[in-house]
Amino acid sequence: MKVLRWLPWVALAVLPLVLHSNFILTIFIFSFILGMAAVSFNLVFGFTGQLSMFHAAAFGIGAYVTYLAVSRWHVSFWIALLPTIAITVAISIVVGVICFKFKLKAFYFAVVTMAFSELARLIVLNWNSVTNGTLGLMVLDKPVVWIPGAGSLKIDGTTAWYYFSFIGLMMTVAVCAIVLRSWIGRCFAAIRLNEDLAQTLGIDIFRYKLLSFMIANILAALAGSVYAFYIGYIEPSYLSIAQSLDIIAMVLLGGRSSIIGPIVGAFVLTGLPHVIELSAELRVILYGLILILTILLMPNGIVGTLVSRRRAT
Amino acid sequence: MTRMLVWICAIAFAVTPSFAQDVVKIGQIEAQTGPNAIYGYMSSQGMPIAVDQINKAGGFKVGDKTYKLELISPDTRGDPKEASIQLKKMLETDGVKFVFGPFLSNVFVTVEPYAKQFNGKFLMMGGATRIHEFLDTPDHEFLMRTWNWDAGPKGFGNLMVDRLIKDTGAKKVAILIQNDQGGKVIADIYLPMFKAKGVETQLEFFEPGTKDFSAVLAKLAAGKPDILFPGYTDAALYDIVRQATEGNYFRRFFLVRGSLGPGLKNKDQIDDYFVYVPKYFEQAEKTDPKIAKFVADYKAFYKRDFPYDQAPLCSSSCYDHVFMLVEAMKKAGSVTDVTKIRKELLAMTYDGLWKISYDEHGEEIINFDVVHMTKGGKIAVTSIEAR
Amino acid sequence: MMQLLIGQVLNGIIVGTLYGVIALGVTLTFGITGIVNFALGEFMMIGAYFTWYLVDFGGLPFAVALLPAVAGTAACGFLTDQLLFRFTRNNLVNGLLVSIGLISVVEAGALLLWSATPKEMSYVLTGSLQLGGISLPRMKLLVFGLLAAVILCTYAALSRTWMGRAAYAFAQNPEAAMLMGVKTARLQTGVVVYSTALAGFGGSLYASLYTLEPAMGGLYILKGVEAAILGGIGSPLGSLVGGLILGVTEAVGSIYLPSAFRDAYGLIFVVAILLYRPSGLFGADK
Amino acid sequence: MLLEVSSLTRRFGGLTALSDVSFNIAAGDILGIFGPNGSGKTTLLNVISGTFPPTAGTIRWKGNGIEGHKPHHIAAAGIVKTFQNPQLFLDLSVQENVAIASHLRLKRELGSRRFAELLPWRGAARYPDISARIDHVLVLCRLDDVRDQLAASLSYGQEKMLGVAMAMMCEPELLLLDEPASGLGEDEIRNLEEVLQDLRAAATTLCIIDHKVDFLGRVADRAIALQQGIKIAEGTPDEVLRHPRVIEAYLGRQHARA
Repeated sequence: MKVLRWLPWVALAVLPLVLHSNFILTIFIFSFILGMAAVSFNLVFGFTGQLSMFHAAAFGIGAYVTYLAVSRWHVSFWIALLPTIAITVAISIVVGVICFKFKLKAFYFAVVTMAFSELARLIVLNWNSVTNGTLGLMVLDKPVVWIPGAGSLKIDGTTAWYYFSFIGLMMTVAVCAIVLRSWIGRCFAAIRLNEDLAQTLGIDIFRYKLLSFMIANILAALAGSVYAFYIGYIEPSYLSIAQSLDIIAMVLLGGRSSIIGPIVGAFVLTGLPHVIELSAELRVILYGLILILTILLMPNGIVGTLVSRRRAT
Repeated sequence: MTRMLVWICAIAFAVTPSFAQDVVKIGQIEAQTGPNAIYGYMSSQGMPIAVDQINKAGGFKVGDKTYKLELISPDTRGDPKEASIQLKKMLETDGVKFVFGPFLSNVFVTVEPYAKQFNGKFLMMGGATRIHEFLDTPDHEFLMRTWNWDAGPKGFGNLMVDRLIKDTGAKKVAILIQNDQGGKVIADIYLPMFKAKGVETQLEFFEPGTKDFSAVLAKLAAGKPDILFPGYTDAALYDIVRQATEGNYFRRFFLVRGSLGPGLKNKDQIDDYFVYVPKYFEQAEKTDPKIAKFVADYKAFYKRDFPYDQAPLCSSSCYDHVFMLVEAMKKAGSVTDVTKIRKELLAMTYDGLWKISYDEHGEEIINFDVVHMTKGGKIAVTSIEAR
Repeated sequence: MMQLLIGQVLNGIIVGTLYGVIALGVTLTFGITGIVNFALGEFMMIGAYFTWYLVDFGGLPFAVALLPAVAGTAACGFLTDQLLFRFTRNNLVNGLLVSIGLISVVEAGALLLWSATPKEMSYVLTGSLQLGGISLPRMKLLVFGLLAAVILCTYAALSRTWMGRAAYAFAQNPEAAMLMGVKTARLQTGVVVYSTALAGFGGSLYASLYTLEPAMGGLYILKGVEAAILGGIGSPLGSLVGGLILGVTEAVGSIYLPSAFRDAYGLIFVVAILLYRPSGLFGADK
Repeated sequence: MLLEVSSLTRRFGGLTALSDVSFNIAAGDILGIFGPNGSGKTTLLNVISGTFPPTAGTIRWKGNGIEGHKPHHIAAAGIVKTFQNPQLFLDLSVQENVAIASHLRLKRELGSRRFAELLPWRGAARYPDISARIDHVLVLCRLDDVRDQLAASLSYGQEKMLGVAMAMMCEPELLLLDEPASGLGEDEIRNLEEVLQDLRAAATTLCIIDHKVDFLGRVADRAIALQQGIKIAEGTPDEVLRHPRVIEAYLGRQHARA
């Protein structure tokens, strides 16, 4: 059983050694990075039960801040992640406190977070002196890692990025797993399942909602910075509502009840357009239908339907 | 590691031609759906017709071999991620050597660093405004821009602004333009241009997708400018022109993108309507048999009416360029030697629907029309020989 | 300057009704079926294209074309309700996601049918009224009148007729309403269809003002949702007022501030209101 | 005095759910609160447990005021309430329900040491004494044989007991029970009474509201009666039940119903 659980990871780890198609590996890379975003989003959505529409904003903010730090202060990618985290935390606290202090639930929470992410996008879009507005920013340098033996290596080229993003994904999953198996995870579950009861059991729902929102946004921001440095170009549409919706679609398709579910969703939705040879419009229609059918026919998503629905809390 | 990969690719490419028999693959990366699809959609209309015609005619002969064309045109939906995956597939899996598009600047800027690695191994012929700034820079010999440029002595924008000032004596121009890449770049080009010619300007941006412009139009009109310079997709232009005239904020317009359609629709409320048109099809169809044939072909091929107001967009990375490319291949005597083929493309002047040639930087120069519509829809077309 | 301001306030009000009618659809659907139908924008698009087609190709006069267009949209609404939304009752997230899936289906369908090139219907009513230097396009005034009338009638119907009260009762307390003999399923379907019809009607009138694109729905549903929340979910009058406020905020906002931020002004307003009154301006306090 | 409620008032818009209610609970007491439906019993519990703040009046817990505090603060302070119609984590098993309820105890016992759980190399945390406690509570509430069933699959009586069990996991000093006996069968009620006795044995103070007169009469040792938000009687259960206003306001209806 344990072996089976690790099998897919091992398979992914050795894939580039057997498969040399840049095209397919690229799909994997995007799936990994978007998977990071989706997994982190699922922390606040699937596990804490809060439908946040701020996720794309966190993703985009991460991308911008990291790049700006690198380009303006000439620090390394890794150092630049610190301001990224700091700023994401700050923003998450502002948005989160407003939403949760005023006890905005479900739909209202979704709309207000959407409003904030839209504001973030408009600011990024029009703050030309810093973000270069709609023209976006070209990210020309790549992160450098130090590998024992190989020395410092610039992450460039498909294989390098494959492993880089793969490790990033594993990190994200690990963080989520650790948080969820701890008492924090139990509090998240309590909030998701029954807020009133959670309160009477002495759980500070405000604090834990905020915590969940913050962790998710940080991870999303990191995913964003990886994405930016891979694709080499940042534009305001990173923060668009459409981006949030894509992430939500991934989570639902893959399954919101498990940590790895969203990854599966990310793979399907990223790979699908390139697997099926259809006219553009028909493909979009198919995409829509898949989304609809998943929700109607297997509300627990792919993974949720495969795995038995019980979850250890 | 990277270098190794590049080598692998290089070898792969060195190998492909030997067994790529009598088919030449050409690719096109355009947004065929999605909010920014208008340009991409139109330019993905002409290509299939051209390919179809060439193949129906039994292909084309280069050296002693006859080749047919195979068109690969995925839909980027304007999403850079999609586009970069699709381009990788084209260049590495399908071994495409001639890529038309993209038209969207954000897509181009995203794929540029990757495409650069294949410099000298393929040609990218796109209309994106931002391709301009990369032309003639190191490692960008693969780039050609299939749309003429506004600025510079030969730039159509320059010619048009001169014309505008000559005909109307405009002293102050209000610019109302879409807040996206194209819009930004246009603003960056024209603001200094007007300034240089001693014309005052007011500038306002609007979110793409805006439908009601009354507020911003009123705001601009309050500054008492002589003429409105709105941009740049017809989707917005129809609304802007209508609302500008109905609310009588503006009655004179100056367009360097977009079509005559909006003007004609409101012809009775308009005093002057200058528009840059790569070709004024309504008129050309009557005089030029080639155009008439194209319109007929289009209708036959798609079984739908010919989109006169959008048709000028077809000039970009489509119909003519396929024939032009084939010509260049014949001249070069090769379907794989992109450097040679590029040289031929730069050298030739192709006389199709448009009279197309490239300047030394690989940017297109086409003859174009300036249509000046006056009250009641009186139309004066001036064809401008770009060279 | 004063005149400019007044002109834009009026214009904002007119534009606002278009938000209002979508908001009304959102409010009703949410109140009765517990989901937010994000596809309402698409139904607006469908209505608009139907009207455009009937007028420009069917050769019908606009006034006549309205009816079949709205009916057609409502029919589509009924179809989607029976095929999809019936299964997502009272499940906010699923409903949301299904409607999002529906959006891409409908939008792509529209692209197949009508292509991405913008369509502009032949003008119904041109020219504009001049009052004190402020010129108001005739068509806009007409649209405003019609939409305001429809919204107010809906409000009246909801507060006067039995069906309306049943709907209200249901929105307040489903179980009780069911005990009172409200036919849940029928009521819910009815409301979903009616709200799509509203969207379709909005679309038809939209077609007489602006150009049509398959992607047009997205913008308006967002405004609609904002307006609905602003006015208070569940309140028909609120949705109208919310729409108006939104329209005016945007119009006036883009005079005095950069118009590139136009969409932000409404949003800020919404957030502010929500924090000040979580149930919206007209919403019932909980 | 453990809890001192003095002149507590709560209004909802127009209607006054509680007006000027005062009473005390001493440690170890079992206080019963009578009252017909809509007499403000549940409101009283909700105000004490912090679900919503009082309009006026004070609540002193061990001498310091807690009125208007957040529910989780009050729970942490040692006042826990159960719900009239049980609130559960429906799609978790009985055991998991109770496990979540161990939040407060965990916090109290480990404090900042909980953060050790976040160290990646630490395996999933185990707390023997807590799981022992869980077993104990499950046995106490007669739920040990259904511990692995989903909460959703329980009978109404079991749901109520699970509610109590979760409250007990918090180890409250004062446990507020909102109509624990309503909707229970005879043997279930007897079972409940035993549980309550065990609780008292564990020195837990109880405050029970119910309109099952006989039941309250058996378990409570002091009682107050509410009518339309006003305290109309206080004393031993018998005294209260014999109080003319109570009979008129309350028993009358009961007999009428029977």
